[in-house]
Amino acid sequence: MISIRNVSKHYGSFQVLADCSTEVAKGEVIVVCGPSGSGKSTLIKCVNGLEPFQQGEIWLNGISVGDPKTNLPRLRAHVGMVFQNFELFPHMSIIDNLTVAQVKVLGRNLDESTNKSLKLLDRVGLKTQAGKFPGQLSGGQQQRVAIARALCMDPICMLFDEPTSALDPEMINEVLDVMVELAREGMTMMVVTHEMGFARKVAHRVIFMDHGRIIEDAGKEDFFGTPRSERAQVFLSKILQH
Amino acid sequence: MISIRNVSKHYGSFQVLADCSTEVAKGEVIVVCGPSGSGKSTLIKCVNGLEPFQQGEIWLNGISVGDPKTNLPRLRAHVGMVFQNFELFPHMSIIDNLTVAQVKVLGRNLDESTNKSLKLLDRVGLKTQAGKFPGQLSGGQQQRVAIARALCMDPICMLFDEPTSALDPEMINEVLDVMVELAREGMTMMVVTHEMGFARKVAHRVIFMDHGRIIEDAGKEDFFGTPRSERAQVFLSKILQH
Amino acid sequence: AQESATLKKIKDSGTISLGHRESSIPFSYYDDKQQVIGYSHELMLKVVDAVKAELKLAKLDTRLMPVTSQNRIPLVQNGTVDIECGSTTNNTERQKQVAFSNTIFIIGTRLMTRKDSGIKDFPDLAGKNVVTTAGTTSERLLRKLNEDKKLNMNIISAKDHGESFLTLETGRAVAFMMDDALLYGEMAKAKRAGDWAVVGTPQSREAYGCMLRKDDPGFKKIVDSAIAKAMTSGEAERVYNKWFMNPIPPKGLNLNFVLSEDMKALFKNPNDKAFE
Amino acid sequence: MGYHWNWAVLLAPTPSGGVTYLDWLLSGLKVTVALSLSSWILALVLGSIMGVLRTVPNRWLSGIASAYVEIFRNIPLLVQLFIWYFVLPELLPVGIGTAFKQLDPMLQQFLSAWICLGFFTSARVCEQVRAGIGSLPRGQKSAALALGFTLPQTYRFVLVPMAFRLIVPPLTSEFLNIFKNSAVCSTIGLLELAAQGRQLVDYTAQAYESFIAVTLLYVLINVVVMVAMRKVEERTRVPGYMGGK
Amino acid sequence: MYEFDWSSIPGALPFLWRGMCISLEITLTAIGVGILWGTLLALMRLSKLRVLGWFAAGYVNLFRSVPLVMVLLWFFLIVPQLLEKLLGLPPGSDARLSSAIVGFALFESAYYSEIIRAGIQSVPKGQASAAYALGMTYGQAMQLVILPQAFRNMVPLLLTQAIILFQDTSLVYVSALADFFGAAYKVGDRDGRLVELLLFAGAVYFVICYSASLLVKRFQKGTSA
Ligand SMILES: Nc1ncnc2c1ncn2[C@@H]1O[C@H](COP(=O)(O)OP(=O)(O)OP(=O)(O)O)[C@@H](O)[C@H]1O
Ligand SMILES: Nc1ncnc2c1ncn2[C@@H]1O[C@H](COP(=O)(O)OP(=O)(O)OP(=O)(O)O)[C@@H](O)[C@H]1O
Ligand SMILES: [Mg+2]
Ligand SMILES: [Mg+2]
Repeated sequence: MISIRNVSKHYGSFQVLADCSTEVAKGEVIVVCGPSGSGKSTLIKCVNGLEPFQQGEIWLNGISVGDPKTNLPRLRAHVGMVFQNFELFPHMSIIDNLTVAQVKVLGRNLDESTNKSLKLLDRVGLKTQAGKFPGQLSGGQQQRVAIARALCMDPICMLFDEPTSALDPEMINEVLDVMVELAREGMTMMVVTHEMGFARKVAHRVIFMDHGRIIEDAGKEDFFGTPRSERAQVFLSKILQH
Repeated sequence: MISIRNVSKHYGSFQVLADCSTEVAKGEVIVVCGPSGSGKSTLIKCVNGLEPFQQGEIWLNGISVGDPKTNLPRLRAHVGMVFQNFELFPHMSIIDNLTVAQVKVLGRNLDESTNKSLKLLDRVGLKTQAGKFPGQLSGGQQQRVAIARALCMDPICMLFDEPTSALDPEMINEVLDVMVELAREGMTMMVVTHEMGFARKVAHRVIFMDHGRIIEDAGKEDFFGTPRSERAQVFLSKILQH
Repeated sequence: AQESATLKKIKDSGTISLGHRESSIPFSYYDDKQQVIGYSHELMLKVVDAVKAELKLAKLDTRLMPVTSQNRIPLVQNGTVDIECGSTTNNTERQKQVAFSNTIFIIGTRLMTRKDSGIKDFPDLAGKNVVTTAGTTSERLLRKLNEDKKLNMNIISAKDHGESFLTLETGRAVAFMMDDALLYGEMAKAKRAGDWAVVGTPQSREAYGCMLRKDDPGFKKIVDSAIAKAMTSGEAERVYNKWFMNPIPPKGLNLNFVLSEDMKALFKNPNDKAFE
Repeated sequence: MGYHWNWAVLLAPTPSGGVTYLDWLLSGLKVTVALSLSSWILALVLGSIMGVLRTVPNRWLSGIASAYVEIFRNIPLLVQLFIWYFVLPELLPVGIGTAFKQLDPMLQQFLSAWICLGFFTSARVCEQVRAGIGSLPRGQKSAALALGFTLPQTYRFVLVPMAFRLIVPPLTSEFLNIFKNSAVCSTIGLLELAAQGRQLVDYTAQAYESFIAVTLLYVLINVVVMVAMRKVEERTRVPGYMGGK
Repeated sequence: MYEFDWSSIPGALPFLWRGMCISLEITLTAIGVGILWGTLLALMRLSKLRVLGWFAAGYVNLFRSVPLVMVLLWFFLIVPQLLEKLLGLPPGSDARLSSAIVGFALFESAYYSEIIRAGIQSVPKGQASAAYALGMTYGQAMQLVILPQAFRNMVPLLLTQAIILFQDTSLVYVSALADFFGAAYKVGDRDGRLVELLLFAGAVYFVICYSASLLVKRFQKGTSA
């Protein structure tokens, strides 16, 4: 489904990604972790072409992302993406946040879109909030709306960039629960997160990055059992200790 | 040392603190926890008069904080406070951050202040960073500087407001380590935090707040053993689960 | 002399403030060294001499203050300038605010146009764009003429004479109506003075005077007598010839503006009558 | 001070007959309002386009937009006005220049003032729009693109609407400025409020009455605009966002 | 097509230069006074004392609702006598310059105070808390912590306003003061070369203001790094 082949990227002389390669099969859930600034967000943004990269190739469902001829908007319409800071559109109500792209991008009619939106809002437990504005919801609720918004587009896979790191500890679980359910239903997912509980529960593989490189790319059991690199070990011990 | 008696506070008609009472003895370490918006920050800011309160009394080392005749600046000079977002002064170098209040508030001379500052920077492991600016340090380093800055004033007690919640997971421990050490040396501390590992390790008592009320105020063993209120149980289960 | 507030002020401070214009050629304007010169200005200096003599001062400082058509009256009233001699028409409305000295010049309002424009007199202006300077008597006359004779002109009111002339020069208007002496003055600074002509029968006569503060007859008397003396003694005519019959700065052009009958009569019999 | 107050002058008939001096001031007020409103529309349209262009990831477009801003921002309004009115018609091809100069003079002045104020203000609006777009979290653009919006759609549906809501307060002060700046247009002979005030002084020599009346009328405009813009602000306020509470 | 004739510019340069000096003098004084008085106004506006807040708000709103041209006219007609009476200035002093300077300074203070107020409010509230928590008084917290950061944040805006102010000095034409624009206009008017002189003035203003705004940009980069 997603195939990342020898991707490198730099800002000026600063190397953000160095020769990264990995594959995500259909229905697979991949967790990406690593210290701050290691390039996790950049990698995941490269997958749907939000960040350009200079070398290598990324294939998504048989389409090359880096190819200048690719219609990126159409491609992105079918890749769901959830951001650390939710990035709901603050000037639109919740329901408008969910319908606007369906109408303007997919060309669905308004009724159909509204129905779909309400169904997905219901699924994340927020049907009653449809008329409110993002600023009136808690962080956890906003992030669930963001997931619903992505799901409205019937994505073939979902990308998550630290979806819980801006949340109050109490709200983390309501978001993780939605994600766990999604994973169990067989959605293909790439998730940047430090929630190792989530990784243990549903990830198939864990990727560990440092300084723009993929240092570990292992099955969940291998990773938590005996991570091979010292850097990953240190990192894990730090975030699991407290 | 700190005595909070029936304190209430409201913004307009909104009640932020409702009839809160507790005592902190010399050398005691108290952890305050509770859901977002429950009034934890407000309570701790009331202790050194950063927030005014309408009813009740707070006594700090025999001085009434709410009394209009109290010289608040002098009182605050001897209470260390550490904030969620560090609040170092970004336009001053690290060493200036540490010395400015010693010189301008305590009236120490510059040499003496600088010596003291360097000693405390050394203690938090950052002596080499003295000449840098806050923006050039990582979050964990900044928070350790903030602790050192508070310690420079020879505080009789320390207040912490979620000192680790703005940090990357990797950096939390370097800050907690400093705090654990401080607690073990017998500093009187009031700490708002969700780090239950820290609470288990050094707290003498844990206070649980919700909707501006102190719902639990129990010894550490009691609190983690069998918290009496349902709300606290739910909260604990949520933040400990993942 | 009578008790005069202005004279007292001048005596106490040892200074007299003179209001002048910046580009009323040839009455009061700057030469290329930014010195104030002109016909009205010279007469004003004669007044200063008379004041100095009257007060028996060994030394009298002068302070020069440029004024605009908009602020000249307030500046006289509030004491910033003691006397203003430029190209200010003496009329009854203004007399309510300030006093006027003996008349220093009499003009007629006429037209300036391009020599080859075919415009000979006011009736030729029908249906054309005509420019005049805002706030002048010419503007009023022109509007009245337009209504009375149904000439259907488009009247442009420019901010000052320089802008009026620019409007004429760039072809926005076919003619520029203004006090004849000032029209000659504008011609004196044109790129090609020879292209322009002053035509038409004068539409009105107007008297220029120096402005003084009201209700100070003591001061007015000195000013009036100084002006009268210059006129009856032939001194004023000499000044006239210097500015109107000889080459003048900035371009060394000779206005060749012959002394009119009105002016001759004035020089014989100085007075402070307005023409309205 | 030897000043002769006479407020009745406002109601006295003017020499051209039929109307009072107050009518002059009111007709000046009308010109000021018409000029300011029409210039404001021009400024908003041009400013929004340029503001968006300044933020697009294309060197050429953003370069053009920034040159535009620099030119119109760095020359005093007064000078720009003279250039539009006196200089530009001379630089145009003779036919067009002459045609322009044969228009009704009032129209010429109004057009020049309109274009001048519109362009001058648009440079300022442009900077506000750019700042508004720039102050949105970077993630907003990413989020819109990630949903499959094209870049123009992203601007149209997400960035510009939100940016405008954020910049209502600074736009309000630009809007107020345009009324005040229009006073400068009297220098090319346009009979707007300040010019009518000056004309009143020329004709009646009652300077203080005129200045006071004109100043009060400007304050009045200001109050009306502020009240109106507060309404706009309330209307566009985003719940749960920036002071929306 | 118009025939250009630039010949009157070289001879007029000394006069134009004097005009430029007047423009700069007005600008610099108004900036200095504007920042000081503007800071005071901003502090009043933010103070808990209602009366001070009202005074500052009234002052700012009044000045911001009247066109600068009108303000200058007022100050030209009223301030000279006031100054001469109150300060006992010698009558020989040039009232045009002093009144223009006072008018600009008071007018710009209103604008500067709004910028500085925004600057103070842009400093995170936690910074004030942190300063108080270290035992600083209001004055110390303002002087050592809040104002330095506020000014740092506001430098670009303050400079931009200074550029606007410099351009606005052209409006002193109402008092016939020969600032740079006035000088150029007068020379152009006298020599019948208005178009050339205006274009020249425009070019000079552009060069100066554009250079200044480049400076602002460099400054912005410097501080944000
Ligand atoms: N536009 C940019 N220009 C220059 N450097 C950039 C830019 N965006 C990101 N970087 C740098 O690229 C590196 C990787 O950034 P990235 O956001 O991918 O890290 P990350 O692993 O997601 O970190 P975090 O856990 O903090 O989100 C960082 O060092 C960052 O400073
Ligand atoms: N200046 C203010 N005006 C009105 N309400 C306020 C103000 N400051 C705080 N509050 C409200 O007071 C309540 C308590 O705030 P406080 O910051 O003490 O909560 P907290 O327990 O520290 O939460 P968190 O975990 O999010 O920091 C919140 O509901 C907050 O919205
Ligand atoms: Mg990231
Ligand atoms: Mg808090």
